Amino acid sequence: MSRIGVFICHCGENIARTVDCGAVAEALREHPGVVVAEDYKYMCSDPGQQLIKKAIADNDLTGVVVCACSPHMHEKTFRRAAAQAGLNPFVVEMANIREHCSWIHDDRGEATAKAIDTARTIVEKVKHNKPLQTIRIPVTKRALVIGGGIAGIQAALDIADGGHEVVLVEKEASIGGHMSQLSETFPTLDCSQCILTPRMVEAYQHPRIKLYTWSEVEKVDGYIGNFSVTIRRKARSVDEDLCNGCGDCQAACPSRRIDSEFDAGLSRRPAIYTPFPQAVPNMPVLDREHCTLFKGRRKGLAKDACGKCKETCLKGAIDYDGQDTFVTEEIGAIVVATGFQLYDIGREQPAGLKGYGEYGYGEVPDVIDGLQFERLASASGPTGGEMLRPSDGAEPKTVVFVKCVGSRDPEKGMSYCSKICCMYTAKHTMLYKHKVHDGRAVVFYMDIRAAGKGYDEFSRRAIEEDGAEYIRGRVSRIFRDGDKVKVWGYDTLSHRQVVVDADMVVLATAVRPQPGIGELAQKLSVSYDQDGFLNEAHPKLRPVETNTAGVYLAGACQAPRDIPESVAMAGATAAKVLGLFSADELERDPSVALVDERTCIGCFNCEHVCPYGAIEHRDVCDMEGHVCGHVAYVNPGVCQGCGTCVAVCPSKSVELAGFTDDQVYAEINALAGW
Amino acid sequence: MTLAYYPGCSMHGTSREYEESLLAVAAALELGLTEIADWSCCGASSAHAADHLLGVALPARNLALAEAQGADEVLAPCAACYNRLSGAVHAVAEEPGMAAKVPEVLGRAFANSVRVLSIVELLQGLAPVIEERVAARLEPNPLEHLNIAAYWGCLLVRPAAITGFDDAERPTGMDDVISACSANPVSWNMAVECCGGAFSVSRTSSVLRLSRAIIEDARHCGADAILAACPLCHANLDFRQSAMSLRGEPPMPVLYITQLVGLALGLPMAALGFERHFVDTQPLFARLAREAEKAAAAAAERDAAKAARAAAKAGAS
Amino acid sequence: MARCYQCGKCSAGCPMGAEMALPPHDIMRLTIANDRERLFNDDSLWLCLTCETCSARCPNDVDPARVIDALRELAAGEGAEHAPRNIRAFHESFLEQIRSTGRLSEVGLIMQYKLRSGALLQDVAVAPAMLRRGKLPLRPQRIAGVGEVKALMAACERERGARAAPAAGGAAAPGAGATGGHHNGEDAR
Amino acid sequence: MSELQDTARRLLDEGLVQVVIGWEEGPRGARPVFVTSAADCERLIFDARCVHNLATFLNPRRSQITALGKAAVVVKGCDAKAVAGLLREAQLERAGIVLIGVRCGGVAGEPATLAPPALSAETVSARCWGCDVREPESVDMLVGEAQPEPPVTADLDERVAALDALSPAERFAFWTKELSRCTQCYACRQACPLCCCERCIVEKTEPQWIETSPHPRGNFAWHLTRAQHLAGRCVGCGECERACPVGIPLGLINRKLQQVVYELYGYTVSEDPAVPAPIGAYATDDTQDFIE
Amino acid sequence: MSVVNQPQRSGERAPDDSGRATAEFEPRITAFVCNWCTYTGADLAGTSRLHMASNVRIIRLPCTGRIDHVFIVKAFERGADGVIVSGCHPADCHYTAGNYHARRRFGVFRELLSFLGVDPERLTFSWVSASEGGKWADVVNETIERVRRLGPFDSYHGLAGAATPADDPFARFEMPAGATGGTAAAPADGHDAASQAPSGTGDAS
Repeated sequence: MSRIGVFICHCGENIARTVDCGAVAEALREHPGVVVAEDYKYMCSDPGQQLIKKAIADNDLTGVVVCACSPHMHEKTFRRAAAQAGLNPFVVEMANIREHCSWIHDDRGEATAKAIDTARTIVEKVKHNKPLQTIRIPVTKRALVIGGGIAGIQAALDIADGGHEVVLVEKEASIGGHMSQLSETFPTLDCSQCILTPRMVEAYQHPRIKLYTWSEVEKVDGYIGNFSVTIRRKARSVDEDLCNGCGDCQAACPSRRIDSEFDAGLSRRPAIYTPFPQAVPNMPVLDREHCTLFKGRRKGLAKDACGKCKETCLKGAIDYDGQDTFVTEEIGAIVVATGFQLYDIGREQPAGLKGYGEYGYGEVPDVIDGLQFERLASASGPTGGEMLRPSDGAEPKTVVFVKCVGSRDPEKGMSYCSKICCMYTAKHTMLYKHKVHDGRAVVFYMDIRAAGKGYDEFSRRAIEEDGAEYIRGRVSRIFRDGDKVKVWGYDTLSHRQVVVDADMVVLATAVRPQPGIGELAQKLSVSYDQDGFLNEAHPKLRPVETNTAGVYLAGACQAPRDIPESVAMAGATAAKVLGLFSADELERDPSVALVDERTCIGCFNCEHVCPYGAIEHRDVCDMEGHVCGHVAYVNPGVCQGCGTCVAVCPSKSVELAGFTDDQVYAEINALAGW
Repeated sequence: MTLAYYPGCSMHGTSREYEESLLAVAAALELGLTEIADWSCCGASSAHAADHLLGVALPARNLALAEAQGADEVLAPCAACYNRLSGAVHAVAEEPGMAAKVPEVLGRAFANSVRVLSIVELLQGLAPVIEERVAARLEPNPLEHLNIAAYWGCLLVRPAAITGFDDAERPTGMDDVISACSANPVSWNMAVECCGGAFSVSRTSSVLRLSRAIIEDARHCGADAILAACPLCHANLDFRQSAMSLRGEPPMPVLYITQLVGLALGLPMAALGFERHFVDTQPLFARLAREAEKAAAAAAERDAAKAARAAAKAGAS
Repeated sequence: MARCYQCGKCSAGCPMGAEMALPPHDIMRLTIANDRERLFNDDSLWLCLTCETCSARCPNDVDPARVIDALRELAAGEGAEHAPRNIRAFHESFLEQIRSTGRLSEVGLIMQYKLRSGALLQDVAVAPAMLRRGKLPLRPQRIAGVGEVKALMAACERERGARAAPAAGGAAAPGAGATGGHHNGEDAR
Repeated sequence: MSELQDTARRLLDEGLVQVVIGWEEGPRGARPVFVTSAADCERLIFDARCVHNLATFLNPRRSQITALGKAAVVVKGCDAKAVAGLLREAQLERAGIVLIGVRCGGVAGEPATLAPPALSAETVSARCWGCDVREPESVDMLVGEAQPEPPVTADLDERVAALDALSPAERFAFWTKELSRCTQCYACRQACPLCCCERCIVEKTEPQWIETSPHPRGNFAWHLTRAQHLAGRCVGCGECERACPVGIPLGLINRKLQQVVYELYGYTVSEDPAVPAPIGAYATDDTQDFIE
Repeated sequence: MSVVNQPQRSGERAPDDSGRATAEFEPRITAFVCNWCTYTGADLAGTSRLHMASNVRIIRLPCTGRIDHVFIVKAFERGADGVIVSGCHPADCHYTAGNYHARRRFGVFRELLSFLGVDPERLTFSWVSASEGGKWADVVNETIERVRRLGPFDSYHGLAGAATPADDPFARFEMPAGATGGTAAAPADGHDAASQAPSGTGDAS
């Protein structure tokens, strides 16, 4: 016979204001199976929890129902309290009489009656709750970091320094990400390469970091602590062990008219290339799409059209026949650090976005974006750091910087602020003025958002010391006029139209997530918002976790982030991962399915619907040991407790612990007395 | 497909050459335009400046007439009329209560079933036919040497919700028609900037300022002429051009899109109303004709030389 | 209208922006602040060419063109006509032409415009050139449905009258919106 | 049907199967027979009275039949679809069964006659209307001459449409009256080849989702669940209705579900076991007009 | 051991009490919701203090995939006048595919119920995400109003009352002309399928 304790919380007056807690306690006292029913001002407080513990001890309770807030709030609290009093935590349930009752009704009578019914329903359910033990699953103490930008590198280093192996997967030929393309970084103007390259080398040489560049995540199976990740190692055409990075092949390569991704299209690179001098690993990769030899093969030419790089390579490291290979790694936790890309104002746009026709759709040569300007300013850039414009290489005497291109523009499909443009545009004006002292830097802005440490002083310095002309107003049209670029703006502070004949225009375009983030999110079953940024579990309290246990977010894959934030998030994910790896086993919610093998006819409808592949076939043998049938078996480690199998089983041979048919039937039944 | 024709008030007045060339082209391409009987003024900018409902009802009356006369499409060559008519279609379809209010105010049935067509959509659709006709012409085509800047103005492309048949910032429809006529479209910057529109009479100074900027940019980008598809724009660019101080630059002829197509189809000059222009177009045509002969002569020489070489080779072997 | 964050892009692209004391983004600001007095006592509203550049390029999906249309209607409704004389003359002559013949005859328009605007010498020099080019048909074309057009315009007039009535009441109290000194935005409707 | 008998005899002689399940002449029309010796093969017949769905006897829970050893079964088109249903839910191994298909020209609505009746619009069974498997393909061998199209009869679709035309209250009254006659004897379950659960949900008492007392409320719960479990699986062989002692028009419900599954997901019950049943599979762009 | 199939309580409403006039009729709605999206959405409606009528009783389940059609049948049997089934939007499901299976299952079951005479208006299926507190309030209020217009579902609740077929309980039901007798249920050709006992569709042996 059930001995259930019911505890009604006033929640200060959140509940008591519209629900007569005393009446609820009184009504529940007479409910069959209830041995104690009390109401108290703050059940979740320490005295409240003591009340429960005492009741469990005094009345030898077999179940507890706390009528208070939503289980999402304090289910864990009350289950922990019951456990401390020796009662199995899984016979404790909550009746939601606050969010679903007192807060949404005004009539005291109605609310009290509803509270009583809700309490009764949960009491009937708890009569069927069975004590459950948490499932303990092994944890593979190896982490996977996707993306080798500053966030990925930092996360990998922190986890590896924490004593655990890390697999770092980078899509490009070298790690470093967008930070490697920058010249200097705000707010300290220290050289980006100088602070980044040591970290890259440290990651490359770290004994516990296994680095896969020119590779992508192909498939992710399993769940927290037990991921099995298949990584596609794209064919590099260069043998990693033989190559010593001498660079002869790059010099010999005849096709040199390929746009360099690293220089954001401002310079050309050969078909076999290392992205930039400090690349880690310092090993070239053969771009098979643009290489004449592979183009010939694709056209079916009998004889190879080229082979220069192979001929010149003294180490014989070039191999044209290698194909993509796949590697599977056992992983316990995953950190996503895929970073960002800049919005392109061109005509072709992904669904939901529009290009900037009024700025010429990016077809005006001297209208460039932020990263291109960084390359112009960078010593390792196409112009060796000299400020020369892309069209004719002349030194631009007037440069216009346009902020909020794409960002804060719902009409073009991006309503958010990209956060970093105000700071890097101020930096750009400084870089420009330091190189072209008599030059004129004009910035069209709406607001200056410089909220970090030393950020505002930095942007004031650009205006006060370096003489950047800040004009408050958005630009209506940009078009080419002879060798000048005409910019139609407006100064809302002096109430006059402003037309600037610029030599070069730099657009501070919006920060977008990396292309392909959608497919990666689906592989990790992580959700993303309408702009494509990955969703964190809770914006304030769990900013680096996701709703999928074991997957963490660092850097600009979650939202526009600058370098300090990306590094801080990377450290946070490392802390989460190291916390997960601190125990050998992981405790997991025991709400899993269980098959009654006596009535299962082996139709395996359950197996077809299980999204996690948690259902296996198990042989049934007769007396002589011959296999005479198969039944379904649920692997408790893999099952996540969704219950779809329970609903599709015609003979009701599967039960989901915590939400068994008995419990649901009891809840429905309790409503009959409504 | 019955195509009704809504001329608009200026077609019989300041832009008669637009109608003449349109009708000539329509005849040449057997378009079968039938003018809407008893059409009335669409109210242009004055009506909707005074009252939104009036700005919708006036054009709606013509749509209702077209419906009654069994048309399912209406050609409105004048950009202002096109904007007002399609604006009415949009308003009656989208704005709550308008669908009931308009017929009540008109005093006649109106089902809003007619589609409004602009001159550019029509000619762009006929581009292949034009191209065939141009190719079929034997004598050298002077238009091949004509660099012309396609001027859209504002009412043909904005607001996008109503016009929407081409990109509002970088439209290409007129360029297609120009290429079909074997002329060379010029890439320039003022294609969609406003010419001053209705202020032609009431605030001419603004019109001169805006139109001069358009003409200068066209010349700056190497255009011999400007192609217009709206009587208001044509008036401001052509009729007002004499009042602009073009700082010594030669005058810039302004052609109607239908006139260009007429030339391409080889229709006689007289039928296209060139004599009604304020900026004389004859010097331009004369120059083009000379260049065409020169090019033809050069081509003939080249053919002769090639034939001679071929003959010499044949003779030698 | 609350979506307007005063970025100035509409005023930047407005062809008449240079000649307007209150370019589109100022008009939006004053409309939000309900400063009728400054809005209606300025001819900027009437300098708008309705070329829709502002609405096409607004980043935050605001429609300044419609706002300006509505303000013009309100201004006309409240009798606080501040249109520059010749622009008002042009519009009134235009509508008068339609009311009388159903269509617009440019000759009639010029005549009536000159009477109303007093710009008697406007384009006189060019009239003969127009005639020579057959661009000035002297006889205005009357359409059969003139009565219908008249009725239609009258009906619209009545509709506007009915709609303007309550607003008129509001405006009856002199300068209801403009009581405070220069910062009168706070007592918005 | 000598071709059928020869095939059976050959299978038994060569020891390919130990029993041939077919029909024989019975005192009140054709009845199922289990032939285990070559000599008895001449008892096998096939004509318009062979209405039973012999796939019912392949249910692995029928131990007395499985004890006879490997079986060959004579199947009409609808029976072959039922076999595919069993294969789809791993109740049978395809290699463990031999299917002798027969060309079928439709079966009789009133099969209990000594001589096979001539099929006409009045005598043919409603289930044969619009049959698309008169010559089953998924069988090992096909016997019998080509049969003509079954005559067009008062088809089920029209009667379903007639019910659809009624208001929900009228339909409710109609089914309440029909289902009030149900005594929950579960003959429909026993006759159905696809109802092969070890312990049916209706026999589960802890908790008892379906009240087994034969009042209409319990009957509604039973027939709703039986129909939902057969949605997208029922081959429309009509045996449940034929077996119902109180004549409840279950065929209407089954037919309605076949229509619903076709309208919503374009699915028709197929002879090919590889084609998955609709319930238990999904498409990301399934219709959801009924969802707010 | 469940106490009893149906808890005995004095205040229990006799199932076939159809005395409640629709004006002050307060429908009883049972809602089966998924824990991750709709339940959290309902929490959000609470924290936002959105007002709702108190006719709905919520039963929490891990996923709409877990919601079985027998739950709906049992809810109606136990006195519900309307049922809401709500969960995560497609592609949002915490378990990736639970809502897709539910969508197919209830797509068919809704038609089956309607065919057997249960008015689909009594059933509300909806997607409510964790951030759509407002939408949950609308779904609840709209369903209550809709079911209030339909009145109490006594025809279903009263089914058990008609246990013995002998006293024809449906005498008081004026059988709609076409439903059982006559030819309405059968097509024009007079083939009287429905009411002809015992032949059903005419081929019973």
